[in-house]
Amino acid sequence: MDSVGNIIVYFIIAIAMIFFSFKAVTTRKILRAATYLLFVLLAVGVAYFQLGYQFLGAVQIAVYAGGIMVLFVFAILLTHKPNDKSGLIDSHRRAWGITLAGSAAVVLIFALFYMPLLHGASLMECMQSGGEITMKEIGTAFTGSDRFQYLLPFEAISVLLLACIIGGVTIARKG
Amino acid sequence: MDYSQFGSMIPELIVLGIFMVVFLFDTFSGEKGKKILTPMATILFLLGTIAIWIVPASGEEIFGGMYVNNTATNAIKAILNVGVFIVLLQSAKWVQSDEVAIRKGEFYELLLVTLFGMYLMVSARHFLLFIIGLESASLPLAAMVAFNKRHYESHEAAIKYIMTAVFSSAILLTGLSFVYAFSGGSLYFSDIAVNINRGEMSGLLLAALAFVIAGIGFKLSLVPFHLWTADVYEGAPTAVTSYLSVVSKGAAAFAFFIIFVQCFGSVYSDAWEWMMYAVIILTITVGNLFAIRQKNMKRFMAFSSISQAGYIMLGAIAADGLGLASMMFYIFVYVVSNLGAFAVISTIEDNTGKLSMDDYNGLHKTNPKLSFLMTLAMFSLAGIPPFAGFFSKILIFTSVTGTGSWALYMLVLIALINTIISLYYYLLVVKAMWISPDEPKIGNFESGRCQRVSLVLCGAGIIFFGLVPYIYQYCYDAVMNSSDIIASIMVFVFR
Amino acid sequence: MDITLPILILAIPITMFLILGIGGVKMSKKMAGVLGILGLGTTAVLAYIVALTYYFSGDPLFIVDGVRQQYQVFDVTWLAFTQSLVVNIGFLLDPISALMLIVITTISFMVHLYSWGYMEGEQGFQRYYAFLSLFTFSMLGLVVATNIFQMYIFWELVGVSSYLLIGFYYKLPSAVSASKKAFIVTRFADLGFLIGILILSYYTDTFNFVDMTSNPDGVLLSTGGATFMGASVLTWAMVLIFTGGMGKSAMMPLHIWLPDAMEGPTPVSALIHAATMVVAGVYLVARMFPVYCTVDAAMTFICVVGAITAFYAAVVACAQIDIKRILAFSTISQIAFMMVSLGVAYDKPIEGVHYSGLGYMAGMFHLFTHAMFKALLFLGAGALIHAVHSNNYTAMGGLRKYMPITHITFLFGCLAIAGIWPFSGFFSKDEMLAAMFARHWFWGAWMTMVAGLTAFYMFRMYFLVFWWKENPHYKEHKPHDAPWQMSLPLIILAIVSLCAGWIPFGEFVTWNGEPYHIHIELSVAVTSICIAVCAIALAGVMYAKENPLPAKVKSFWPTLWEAAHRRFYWDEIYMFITHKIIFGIICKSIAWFDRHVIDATMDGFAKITQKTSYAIRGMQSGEIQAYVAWYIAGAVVLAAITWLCLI
Amino acid sequence: MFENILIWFVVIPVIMMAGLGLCRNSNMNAIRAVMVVCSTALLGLSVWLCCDFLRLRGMGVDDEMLFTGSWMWYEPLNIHLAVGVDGISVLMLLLSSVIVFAGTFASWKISPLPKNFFLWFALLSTGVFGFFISIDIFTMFMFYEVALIPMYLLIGVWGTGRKEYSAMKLTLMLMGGSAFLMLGLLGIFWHSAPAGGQLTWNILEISHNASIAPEWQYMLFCFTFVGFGVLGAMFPFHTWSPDGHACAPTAVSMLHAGVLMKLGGYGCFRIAIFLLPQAANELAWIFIILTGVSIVYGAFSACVQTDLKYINAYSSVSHCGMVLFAILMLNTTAMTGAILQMLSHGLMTALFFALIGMIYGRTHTRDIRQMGGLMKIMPYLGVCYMIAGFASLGLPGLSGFVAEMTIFFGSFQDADLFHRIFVIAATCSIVITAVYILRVVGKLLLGPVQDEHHLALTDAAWFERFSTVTLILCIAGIGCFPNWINETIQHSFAPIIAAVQSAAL
Amino acid sequence: MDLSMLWYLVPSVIMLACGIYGFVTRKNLIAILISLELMLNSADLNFVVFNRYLFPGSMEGMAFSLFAIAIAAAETAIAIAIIINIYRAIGNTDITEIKKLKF
Repeated sequence: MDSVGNIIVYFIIAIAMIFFSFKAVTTRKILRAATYLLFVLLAVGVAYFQLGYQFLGAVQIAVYAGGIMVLFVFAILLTHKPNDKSGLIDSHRRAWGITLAGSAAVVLIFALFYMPLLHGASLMECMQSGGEITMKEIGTAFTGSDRFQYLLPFEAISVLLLACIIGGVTIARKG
Repeated sequence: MDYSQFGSMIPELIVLGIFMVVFLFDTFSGEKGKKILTPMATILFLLGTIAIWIVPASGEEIFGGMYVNNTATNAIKAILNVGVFIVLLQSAKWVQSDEVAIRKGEFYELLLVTLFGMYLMVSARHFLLFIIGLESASLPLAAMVAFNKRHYESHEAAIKYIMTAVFSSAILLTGLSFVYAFSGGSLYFSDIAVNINRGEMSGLLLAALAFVIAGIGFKLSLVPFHLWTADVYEGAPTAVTSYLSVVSKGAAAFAFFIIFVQCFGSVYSDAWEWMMYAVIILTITVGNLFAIRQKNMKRFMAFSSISQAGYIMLGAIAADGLGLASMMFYIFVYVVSNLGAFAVISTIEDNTGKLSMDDYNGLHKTNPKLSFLMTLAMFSLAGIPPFAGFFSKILIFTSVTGTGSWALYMLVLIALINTIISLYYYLLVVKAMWISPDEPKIGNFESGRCQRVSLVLCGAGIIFFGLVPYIYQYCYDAVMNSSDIIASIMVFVFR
Repeated sequence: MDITLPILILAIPITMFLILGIGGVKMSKKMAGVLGILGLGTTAVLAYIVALTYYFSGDPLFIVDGVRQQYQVFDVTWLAFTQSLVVNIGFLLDPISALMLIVITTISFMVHLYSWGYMEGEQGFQRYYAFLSLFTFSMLGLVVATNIFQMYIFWELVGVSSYLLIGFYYKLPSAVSASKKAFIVTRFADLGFLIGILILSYYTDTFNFVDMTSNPDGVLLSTGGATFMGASVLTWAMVLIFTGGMGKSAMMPLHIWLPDAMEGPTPVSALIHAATMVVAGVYLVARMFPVYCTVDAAMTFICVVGAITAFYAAVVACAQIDIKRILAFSTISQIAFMMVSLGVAYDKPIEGVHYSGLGYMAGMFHLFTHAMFKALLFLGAGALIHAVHSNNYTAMGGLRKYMPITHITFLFGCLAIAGIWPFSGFFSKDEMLAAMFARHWFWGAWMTMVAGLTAFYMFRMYFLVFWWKENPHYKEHKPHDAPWQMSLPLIILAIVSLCAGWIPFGEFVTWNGEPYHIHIELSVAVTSICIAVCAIALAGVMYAKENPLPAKVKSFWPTLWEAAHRRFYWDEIYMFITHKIIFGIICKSIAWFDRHVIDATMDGFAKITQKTSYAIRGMQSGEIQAYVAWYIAGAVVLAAITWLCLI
Repeated sequence: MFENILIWFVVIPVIMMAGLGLCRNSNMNAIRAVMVVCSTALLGLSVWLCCDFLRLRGMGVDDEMLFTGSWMWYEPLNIHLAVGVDGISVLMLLLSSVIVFAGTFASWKISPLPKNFFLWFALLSTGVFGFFISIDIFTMFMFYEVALIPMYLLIGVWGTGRKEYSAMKLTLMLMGGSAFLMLGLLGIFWHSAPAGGQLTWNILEISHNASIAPEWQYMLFCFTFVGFGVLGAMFPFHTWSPDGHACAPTAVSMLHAGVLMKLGGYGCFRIAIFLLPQAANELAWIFIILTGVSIVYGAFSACVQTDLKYINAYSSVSHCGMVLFAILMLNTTAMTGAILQMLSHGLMTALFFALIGMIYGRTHTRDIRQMGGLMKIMPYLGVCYMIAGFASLGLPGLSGFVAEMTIFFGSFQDADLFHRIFVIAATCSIVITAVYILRVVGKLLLGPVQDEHHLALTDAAWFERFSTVTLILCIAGIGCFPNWINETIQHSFAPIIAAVQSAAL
Repeated sequence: MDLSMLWYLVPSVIMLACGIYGFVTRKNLIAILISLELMLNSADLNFVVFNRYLFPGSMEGMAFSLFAIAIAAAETAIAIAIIINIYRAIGNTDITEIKKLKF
């Protein structure tokens, strides 16, 4: 039995996620879509907090809701005039979109329901058995080279990011 | 913490080292210094390649089993390096052109980083490292695809590539998240292999497998995850296209094999054998059917490479040591054959700007040597002896039929029938060059020195790699000496 | 016996063929002619030596206790099908092969000589002599065959020589088609021969004549009583083998090629289509005679075919205009005579018949005499054609004054064929009729009637050519006798035709080698002579002088005359079958089927592939969103289908 | 390796290619010199091999294969370059070298690009020779395909008429056949040894192991037989043949019809029947029907064609059908006949195509309706054509007769009605053959001259005479003295017949 | 009432579906990129949820998400750079106009 607070918070973030996702892909104004995306990202961040991964939640809000959203807004402002509305979506395409998205969702939800590992443990129990992950643990894991430690991916992603910077520069550079 | 473990990653270190040298040189040298960038990068890379061929792989698992460089991975890296080296030679003229000269340093850097990413892909034994490798191998490529800034096609190709790439990585991540549910809390391949067992097949696992196939299938351009391929190949600069078509594909194929045999070997005949069965048939057939109509050489090569990917994946569906060895050999042969074709295409494009198959009509009258090499490449791709392509094809078919199942025999039959279709369109190129009565549209020209070297290398490879058995022997020994791969095949693939 | 002579007999003609064939182009005509004649002359001399040695030397190899033996001079392996089924090439000497050696070389020599004059000025003179040599070689090889397969080999070779010679004037379309017809019809017959050999050899496990004929019951036993479609396999085999003979000897219904074969040069007709090759069928039956005797059905078949053919050909011959055609039909008729004669013979005593093998002896005798007088007639016809440049009797008439030698010799030939004493034809025909009457009155009566017809049509031709009325064209072109090269053979052959009947033939040739003393059966002889004389008289009345009687007879029953003239429409029937049915329906439809069904299927695969390629190109629409739609659909469908199928 | 005489059959063509590679396209004499020297060397080599083979057999060496050699190639899959010959291969090598020799002269004045022409020609011969010397099915298959693909360029570049279509069709159909074949060979390999044994590609070892289960044999037999049957122009997979041959240049038609189509027949019994004897016993009837149809069908189709090459191509369908037909009879005599027929058909079709090429080179038409009376204009070619025709219709003294008779007598050994009916149907082809051959001869060579322009044409040049005389001598040689061939090959069937018989038990 | 795993997974899947829908239907490149972000987020959330519920003792899923966020950032950066490039080239970001390369 989870606490009522948890349940309420859950419903808020769940509804926010679903609603704003939906709005983000249906609104005709691109800036609004970005805003709805921001709400979704925030909701996901909150979900991380609720699931007990504070660091991850923080990163989500900082990097995603902070960094990436800024990128989006810049991009939108660079490429759009204010109050630009994107054209109407033709019904043909919408039907396809609904079919595809719907079938994907149906298959996956069915699959999830029939998952053999599914157990009805409540969030409370899981939080208790695992507990929170401290910053120290995270720090150790990210700089260690043993099993379940992530030094190598950490180094590797730095190369990736460097490459993306170079790539971005190449693309953006005039001439 | 044991940072000395980095010392075992010799191939990666070599590539990163070259990357750093090029990066620093590019950043700090003056206009004059830039001139020697190309030869420097090429020579350094050649030395690095030789080093990778020579330095024996340790085979030990480092970072807690997250990374391993055994003989097989070392071999595939060496093979990829050969491909990249030829691409470097081919691109030598292109990078000097006005349009890209100022960005040629970036070209080499991005090339090396993507290669580094591919190294990680093939050596990764943990999904996190694998994903990072995959992304390193695909994101900078988008920048490379967009390299011809004055060409609209290049932009279109880039946007198509990046959008599909991101989409596929989202799908792959979703798939992996479901895999994670079955993994017992660890994303190490060996742990997943232990935790996924056959009794607990479920829809979610199937969905996970399908999504992972889709995710990697994007890189391999398996049908129906291939649709970006043709457009991107057509729009991208030719050097990048050739790189995309062979190197990136080769790495992905190898990684695919490792993942599906090492992680999911236990659900081989329950699940992914049949998925791959369908996907391979589709890939080979659809690739061929599209290739028939193509007139643009790069687009043509795109569809040809799609169908070739299907053949490569036959090695994966064989799912044993012989399959992997044959697949590596196939990749190697595919590298030289396809790059041989691209060498001709890019030489012609660089010198005359012509890309249409109709422009190749009567080519033998003005450029007999190029026509000859193109013919060899086409024959090799079609699997005609005594060229290397024949051997790679028949060896991979041999490995597939070795499982002894009727279904796989039928798969080989379908693949063989498709070779006829593929022969048809490869012969169309030959026909254009040799048989078409038209007056040649392409005048006689002198190809550049580097291009000539690459042409000779590819030609020699096409002729000798099949007749000389050492390459295959090398791949086979590499696989057989990789104890972890062999062990996982022994344990999980039930016959 | 020394094998040199027999080998030379075969080797000289083939060498001549090769020399003349390869080197002929570089040779002068004279040289080629001399070479050919000399070669053949030598061969003839050698053949005479061999044959006479066989008949008269009394060597125990050839004759034991008065019984003539079959002797294989040599017999070497040529091709081994299996351990036991081996094709040999050999040289068999026995009464009939020795006889044939004489006949062939004689006629051939005459024809060689004659041709020197007749063919003078023709293009391809050297080629002509080369072909003649080839033919002689093949025919000699055929008659001395030790085994049925060797006979088949040379059988084919004579066929091809005949083809080449008929088509000698290859620029004339009619000659080309006649040669083609001859070859194909005989080839068709040879198919039967081949299948017959296949069946026979499968059971007997040998090809050798001596093995088979010396033990005919063994042949019968070896089939083990196997039957096929109600007849024993041996019957099938023998009838099929006889089919080969029917083709070569132009028996109904495979006779149609022979009249057309007259397109060839006339000496060729004399040699091949009168004297030698066409009797190969008779020779074949004679060769296999003891085996045939074990199969009554086959013998009856031979009789029936022979009887019908003889009558048919005789009737048709009465209504022909072309003198060579008349001679051709007469040949058919006469060969059919021999066939019937063989058919009525039997190798074991029959009750009420004093000598059951008489038909055999008589048939062979007639073969010999017929060869002589028919060659004479043909050569004479050649001389006529040479003189008036036409084959039709309408262009002739009254020639007796202009061409006395030809006239006399031709008359000799006609008398011989009509069976008038003392010409050779009388003796052989008499023996044959006697044998037929002995077997059954029907055969005798029937064939006597044919003999009468023979006399009639021969003299019809004789009178129309030499009497009737003079053709007005003679004023411009005065016909005259032929040069000595042509006349000499005529005279020689005329003498032979006159005398050959006096040869005591039964001493030399009987079916089992035992001598038989010929004696004239008076009743038969008288009957046949009477009928012949009547027929000649009738012909004389109708045709000796120009009169309207023939026209009246013709108009009395025009359809019959027309039908006979058109050979009872056999050619039209064949044309219909071959052109309309086989070519028009079978071949054309198969060719159509090949192009439009089978090939179209193969092309169809390609078309379908192309069409599919176009049909699915919408997949590559250029829109990222569509690409992604395919992508996700692919992934989901992959998952869903596997799920549905596997779990 | 090079001490083995057989290897030189591959090495010489490779040297030939290398030599040609050094020549310039314009230097016709150098190219001819290379070709003449090398093809003469090949001819000499094969004659020498033949003599040596007969000598060894005469000395009582009765191994299945002589001059064997085996060198490891792809070790992981136990692929060897294994060579060895029995009487059949010796004869086939002889045939191939004769035709390569004749083909060299027949294409004396090829243009354009003579060097490239001979390069591909040499590659083709490499494949052919390699195929006949191999006893390892992998290398055999490799050489098989090596021989197929140069056809595309040879027809496409140097051909006439609808050459692009025909070249493509021929290549694709033959490749289709080889697709089935490859599958069959892979199956044979994977079942080549009993469980646990060392798998092998070596024909002798496979047949010795005899470890292929019957149910696999059925499938593999169909695959391999169809695979080889396509090249052997078996109904209904023959349609590449008329189009392909019609468009091919002279020497290529010669080599293709003369030798390449023989690869089909040779493969059928060397692999399909020898290695899969049980299936051969039980499934032969299917292919007997197909090949029986081929024989009659090809002959009938030839009757109404008007293009010389089409006639000859359909006649090849008929004759090659006879080869396969005889092989399927599974007895020594019929198989001997099949080999004889291969030799005979090889030589006479080569002769035919050489002559057609020469005639076409002069008249620029192959339509028999537009020609006539050529005998008068070019007597040499006319006579040669007639000889070829006679060989084709089975005139004694020429090779066709011997071959057909051996086939008929061999096939007739099988006593049941089914076989008998088909044998008799097959014998009927001799009449149909006569019909179409004489039809062509009549229209083409005899009769009046159809086209006034033809009167000015010349007869054969020396190199053409040389080429044709070589072939005619061989045809007549086989036709007159067939028994030495029989003796050469008859021992070679013992293992095959033994395998078939032991499987039947 | 327990908040079991499915309670989080289902919204995540819906988010994914929205992303797919958005990708397939939107015409604006940036809107498509927004849809992609939804999909990536959905995957991250899955990892975290599975980690929490199934393997609470370890942190593989969380670490994976963490890296995935970084990767997503990189992807977005490159994608936006290319979009801006496109904008420079053709003056808008309408995807329906970017289909010159086809068939």
